[in-house]
Amino acid sequence: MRIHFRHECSLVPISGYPLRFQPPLPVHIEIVINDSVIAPPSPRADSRIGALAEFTGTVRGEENGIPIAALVYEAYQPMAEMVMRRQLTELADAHPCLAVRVQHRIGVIRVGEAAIHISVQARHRAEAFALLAAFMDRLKQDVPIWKTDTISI
Amino acid sequence: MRIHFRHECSLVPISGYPLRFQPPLPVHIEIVINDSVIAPPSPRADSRIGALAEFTGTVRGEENGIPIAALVYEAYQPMAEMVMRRQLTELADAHPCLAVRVQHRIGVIRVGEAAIHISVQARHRAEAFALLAAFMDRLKQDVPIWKTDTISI
Amino acid sequence: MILLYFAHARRATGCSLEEIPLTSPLTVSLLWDLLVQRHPELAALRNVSRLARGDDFLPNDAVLAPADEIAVIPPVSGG
Amino acid sequence: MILLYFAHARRATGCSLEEIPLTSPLTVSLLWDLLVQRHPELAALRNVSRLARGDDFLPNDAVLAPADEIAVIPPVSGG
Repeated sequence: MRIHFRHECSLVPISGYPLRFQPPLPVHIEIVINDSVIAPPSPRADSRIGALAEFTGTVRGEENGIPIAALVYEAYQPMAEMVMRRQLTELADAHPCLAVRVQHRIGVIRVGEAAIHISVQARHRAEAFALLAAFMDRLKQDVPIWKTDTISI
Repeated sequence: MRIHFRHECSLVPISGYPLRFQPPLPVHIEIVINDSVIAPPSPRADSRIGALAEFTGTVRGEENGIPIAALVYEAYQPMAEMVMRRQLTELADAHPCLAVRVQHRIGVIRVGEAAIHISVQARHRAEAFALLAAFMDRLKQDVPIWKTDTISI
Repeated sequence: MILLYFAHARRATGCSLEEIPLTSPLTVSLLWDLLVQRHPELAALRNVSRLARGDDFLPNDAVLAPADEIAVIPPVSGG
Repeated sequence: MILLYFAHARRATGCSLEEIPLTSPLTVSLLWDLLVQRHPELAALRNVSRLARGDDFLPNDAVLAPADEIAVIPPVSGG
């Protein structure tokens, strides 16, 4: 994180924090798991934000080399939401971002349609990219969501 | 890149390429530099695509700690386009992606508005993230675009 | 104890929820033994799956109470 | 030779394009000497800026032809 000091800042900041220690930023987390078609959300307006990193995962036209028409996703919904929230909170300690929104679709998702959309807003791109990539890795390890079925053409 | 072999694939592929050598994928590159408000483009439909990674860079409310109303961007447009195209072509060798679109706005850009939008489509997220992050680094080194002025509040 | 089965575990057991009457606490390992006894098709999933209570994955020596709600979590594949 | 000045270089020279009559080829280093002589305000930019022909940044020993169009590229800050 680059820290820009305002020109008028004094050596004893008003907030009471030592000059070089900044309290962790509260990250705004929003998680949606449902069977709706994913539409990218409007990003939050916040003049501190300089970077928006997004990932959309779409269903590919083949699974293990076999052409498919759709995949079926299933979630253990309350646990999936709680695990994602915990992962994001932990990751935001290392990569201080301002807002994260995750939408994961479940049910039948056809080829070309989005199964997941993640948006990360931060002051600078480095922390947005880092959190986004790390979250996708953790999601694929520990979030109870499954591709349960393949619907063939 | 994970390679899924079709079940019926033989040891001598029809294309004539040795089994483990794949020709580089042609990456579709689109670059726009103008003074229009940036609207995220509709992604290309292609059933090979499983990942869309996007970055939007917005103007922050302060520059070097001073509150601002807007920034002014300038480009050496033909060179900027050619350099970006070369960078993307080179990066796509290392990170085989299917399509990249870059829109960089110039002129007066107000706080909260986007100065740049990049979208990268690929089979899998790893190469999309890698190309996107590496391209942003190279853009900030070698693409002739400048923040020339700050417009104060 | 309430057992929740998801994805491949639901297929293996043929149900998404079952109640198993228990009178005393038991470890995760012992619960797996019991589950595989009831549903032999779970045997193949045991080594790759995890049990969870709330939003926590449980280590093999965790102790479960008879009133717990436990989820059987096969390898995940979201995203 | 056509010189194109961008951003801080345009501010330093007060113009975005100028034509400098040349009769023989010269290196990037010599062109910089000549430019700083014409526009002393460019001196501060010389060490941080690059010259480009087409879409190529030029090394100091590159040789430029009198008919070239050369851009003066101060440190970039796009994105």
